[in-house]
Amino acid sequence: MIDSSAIAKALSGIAAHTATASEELCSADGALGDGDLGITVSKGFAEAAGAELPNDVGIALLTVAKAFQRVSSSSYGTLLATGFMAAAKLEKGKTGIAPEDIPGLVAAARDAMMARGKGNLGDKSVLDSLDAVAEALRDTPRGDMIDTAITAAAESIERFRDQPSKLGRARMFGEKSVGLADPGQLAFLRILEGLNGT
Amino acid sequence: MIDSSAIAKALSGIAAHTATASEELCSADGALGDGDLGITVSKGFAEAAGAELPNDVGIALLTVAKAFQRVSSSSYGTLLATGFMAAAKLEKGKTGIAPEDIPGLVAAARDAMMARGKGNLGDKSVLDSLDAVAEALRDTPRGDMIDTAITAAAESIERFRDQPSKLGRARMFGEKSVGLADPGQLAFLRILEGLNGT
Amino acid sequence: MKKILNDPADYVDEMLEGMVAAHPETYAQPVRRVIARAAGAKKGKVGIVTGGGSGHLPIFTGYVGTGLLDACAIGDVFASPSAEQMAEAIRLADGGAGVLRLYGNYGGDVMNFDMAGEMAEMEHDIRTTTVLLTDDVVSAPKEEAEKRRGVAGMVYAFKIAGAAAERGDDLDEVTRIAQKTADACRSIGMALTPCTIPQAGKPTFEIGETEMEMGMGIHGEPGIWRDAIKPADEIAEEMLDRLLADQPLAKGDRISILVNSLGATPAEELYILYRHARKKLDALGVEIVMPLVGRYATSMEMTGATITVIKLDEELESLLKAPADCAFWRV
Amino acid sequence: MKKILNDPADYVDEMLEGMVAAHPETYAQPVRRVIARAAGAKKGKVGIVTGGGSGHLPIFTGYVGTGLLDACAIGDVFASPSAEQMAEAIRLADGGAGVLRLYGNYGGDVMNFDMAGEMAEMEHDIRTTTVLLTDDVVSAPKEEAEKRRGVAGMVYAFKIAGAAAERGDDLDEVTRIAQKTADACRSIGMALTPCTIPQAGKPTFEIGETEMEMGMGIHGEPGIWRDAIKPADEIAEEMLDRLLADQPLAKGDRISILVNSLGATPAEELYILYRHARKKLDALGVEIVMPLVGRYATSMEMTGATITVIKLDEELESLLKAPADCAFWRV
Ligand SMILES: Nc1ncnc2c1ncn2[C@@H]1O[C@H](COP(=O)(O)OP(=O)(O)O)[C@@H](O)[C@H]1O
Ligand SMILES: Nc1ncnc2c1ncn2[C@@H]1O[C@H](COP(=O)(O)OP(=O)(O)O)[C@@H](O)[C@H]1O
Ligand SMILES: [Mg+2]
Ligand SMILES: [Mg+2]
Ligand SMILES: [Mg+2]
Ligand SMILES: [Mg+2]
Repeated sequence: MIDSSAIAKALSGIAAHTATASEELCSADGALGDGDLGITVSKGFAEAAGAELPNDVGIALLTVAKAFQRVSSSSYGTLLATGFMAAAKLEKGKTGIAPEDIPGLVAAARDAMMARGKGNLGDKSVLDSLDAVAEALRDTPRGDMIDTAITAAAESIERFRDQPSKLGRARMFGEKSVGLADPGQLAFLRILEGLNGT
Repeated sequence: MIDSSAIAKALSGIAAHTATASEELCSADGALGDGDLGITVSKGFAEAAGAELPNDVGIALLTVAKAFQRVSSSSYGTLLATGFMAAAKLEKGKTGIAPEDIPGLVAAARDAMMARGKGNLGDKSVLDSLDAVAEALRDTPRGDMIDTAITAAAESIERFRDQPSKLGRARMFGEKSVGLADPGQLAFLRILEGLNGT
Repeated sequence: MKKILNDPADYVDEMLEGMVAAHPETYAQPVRRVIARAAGAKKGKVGIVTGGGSGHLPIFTGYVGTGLLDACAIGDVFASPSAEQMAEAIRLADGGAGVLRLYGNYGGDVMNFDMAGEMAEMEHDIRTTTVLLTDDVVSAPKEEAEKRRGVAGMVYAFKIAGAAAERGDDLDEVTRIAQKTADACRSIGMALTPCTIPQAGKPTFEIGETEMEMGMGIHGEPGIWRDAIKPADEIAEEMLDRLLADQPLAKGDRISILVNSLGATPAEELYILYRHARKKLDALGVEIVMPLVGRYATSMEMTGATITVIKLDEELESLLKAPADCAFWRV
Repeated sequence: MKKILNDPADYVDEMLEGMVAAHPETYAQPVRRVIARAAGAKKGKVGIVTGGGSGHLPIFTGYVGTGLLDACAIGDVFASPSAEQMAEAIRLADGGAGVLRLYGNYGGDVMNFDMAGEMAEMEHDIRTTTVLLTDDVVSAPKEEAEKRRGVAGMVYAFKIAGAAAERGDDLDEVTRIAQKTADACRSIGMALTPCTIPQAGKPTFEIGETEMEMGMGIHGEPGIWRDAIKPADEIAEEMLDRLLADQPLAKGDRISILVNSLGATPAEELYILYRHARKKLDALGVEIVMPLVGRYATSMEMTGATITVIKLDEELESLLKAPADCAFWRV
């Protein structure tokens, strides 16, 4: 069971790793958008890592969502907050997240984020990474989960690299986006790596 | 006697010579002001040279003043127009300018320009050149007049070169103007050279 | 970075503080980065809120005022405000008759405003509606017009919807009129130089010394072509052609036109553009009503201009001409 | 040259044509490069004329309007109009009650306006008076204050003298009030980048990427120091210190203040400057009346700002607040 203190530890790890990756993510976003993604992600996790988390893991996830909301309101921040909020609703009232719940939580986040951002799978966005991870995690044994997730996220980047972006600011770049990794997918990979380090 | 057609010829000569000197005068003015002096002078004389002059040399000079006024309203243009107007008043009703009147006409122009521009002799401006020329021409025989005037104008530039400007835009440059020729004095020398060529 | 500022992190907050201090009869900041009318919400009047990134004055906050907006949530330079701030703006704008969310179609803003609407309905039981500005014809083809981003057309939407709310129309009616205004607006931009986001410290894009970009967005979003700077008349001609291709105009049509500076381009040059636009529209037999020429929607010190054309009917025209008053515009 | 124009030689004429076409209810151009009120001179009212180089909109022509100026002669960019044009402006402004020439102290303008005054009196028997703005404290020491050049203080002079003329004061009274206004104004500027005169095609001066110049004039006239760009608060502090050194203010004094962009500097940054100025004046116990923050006197696309302080008494304050209306400013 993943309790609130494990969540807090995970957030610290992600905050540290995304801070290191901040420049990389900003420049990836700079090539296809406004160049703020590294800041959005690192600021968001720093704020979340600094928040006091209650024992109820649902409320803890809600706290994470709100922290994100507060400091970073670029698309990615709002989408992640939406994802955390969706997971929070499912876990409310529990004191720990069961590992077998995880694929479902990722899928719920994916669906909520699709509804919020009006994006589709295949548009080349973080949604595709979430979908790949949710699928890969089904039937994955507990101990292998994070490795499986990282592999799935990394593969998803490559699968979409040579397609044009159809969502967010990157959409405006059309064919110019072919050959470039979607910044949001890249950020998601770095988030999972940060989680792994903990 | 200098009649209207001689004036017209003189204006053409000056227009041609100041057009050649335009760039030099602009850059001299650029160092101490707004860099438009070459344009002011060449445009003014081109317009004057193109005007139809009546036989009355007073009215002819007035026509010159008005032509100047029309196209160039930077300080130097207005001052020259003022000078021509002062000479026009003295020559009105005549069909030719007597050479012996010339020193007085230059002095009258100088005085009118001092009144118009509220400048003083010694301020390092075209006024000092006019003054030097008016003084030098007194008692100069008719045939030597233009050479004497050119010499006086050239000397006047050097006499003031190492003083700070006290008039017009150049005044703002204070000590930085030391060592530089006053653009208006330089322009006056080029005007006289143009007159000589005719 | 040729900007006048203190710590770049304080750019937005100090700017808002100065703005409210300069015009206390118009603006108040009851919550950090939420600007509301100094007089507060008007009871029984439909509220209109907007929001978006900083750096576009008078857009967005500047248009809070009588006959215009009621409140505005404002983010960092070129960044969306948070849903929380937007929900505050909605709450502050509410006079009991519901609130219209009226803003430009940018992904981040839309997601946050959707969230904010949910929050306001849940927490304060405020009914809200949404109208999105999608006036930039370059940002998506006509078939996907709903994906276009919103630019200077906002000015007309704020003015016209604001007048409808001020005269007492109900929420559905204000929403209908705002949507009708949004549907009647077409805009296009062109840029000559970028601006610098204070916290980034470097220009938003690079462009050659003698180049312009046609169709560029107000945050430096890529346009249609980049080439040597064209004469003003050709620029105006192409911009209008593109607007008219999207929304044809015929003899007798009545429009208003906004020739807007992105910041550095001076009024002198806007009038040079207007001169040609006017000639072209005159030749078409189109009647211009209340033309606007000036800085109505900027990107700080960007050099460039946008042109917006709104096709009017009697309803829109009379609301456009109704009195309005903020620190940047008085009708 | 990042400018929107056609032939540089047509810059001024096309700009004026566009301006009059955009605001025909306010401006007319009865004579080339002379802008007058669309409604013509008001019989029995004292006329107020100004004039100067183009490139400073809304200065000079923009301020023709009710409660402001009656006519304006305008030259090439940064160049004086001719005496002939000025004489035309005087004639157009004349309603039979005489005309005040109210303009900035620049050598060329003064000589031409003096000539124009002589011409108008000789040819049309119009009585004229002159008041020169000399508000730029940096341009000459206090002992030679009459040699100072006029900058944004003009805005206050147009407004206040315009209100006096509009209410029916006679020429001597309007002249007295204009002179009192001029005497009460102090201004100072700072610049970060130059602008480009269309016909010259190159910038008016050069300045390093990280440099600013304190005290620079609106045509690039040299200032007091050039150094690394300072924080906004320090800039505002020094500018105000220099203004207050020239015209001390005490607790209870009432002033208005104009924080003005030279063109490219955005409203955001003007408010950052205003914020500090306001704090400093608050601390002194000085009361600010009707602060103006915006683009009131520009140099096309120059980056930089000017600050003007005018010390008010009851007479000046009530005239400042009187209604006025032109395309750039409505009170
Ligand atoms: N509507 C959307 N739905 C899902 N993902 C999106 C959407 N818009 C953007 N993204 C993702 O977010 C990333 C960009 O995030 P961010 O830099 O915060 O956007 P912006 O700065 O444009 O608001 C994209 O690479 C993409 O993966
Ligand atoms: N008030 C004045 N009285 C006499 N001469 C003047 C005056 N002002 C300027 N000048 C002369 O005119 C020259 C500059 O002319 P010009 O470039 O036309 O001035 P600006 O462009 O500053 O109006 C100076 O070098 C000086 O000789
Ligand atoms: Mg981004
Ligand atoms: Mg962003
Ligand atoms: Mg000059
Ligand atoms: Mg000049």
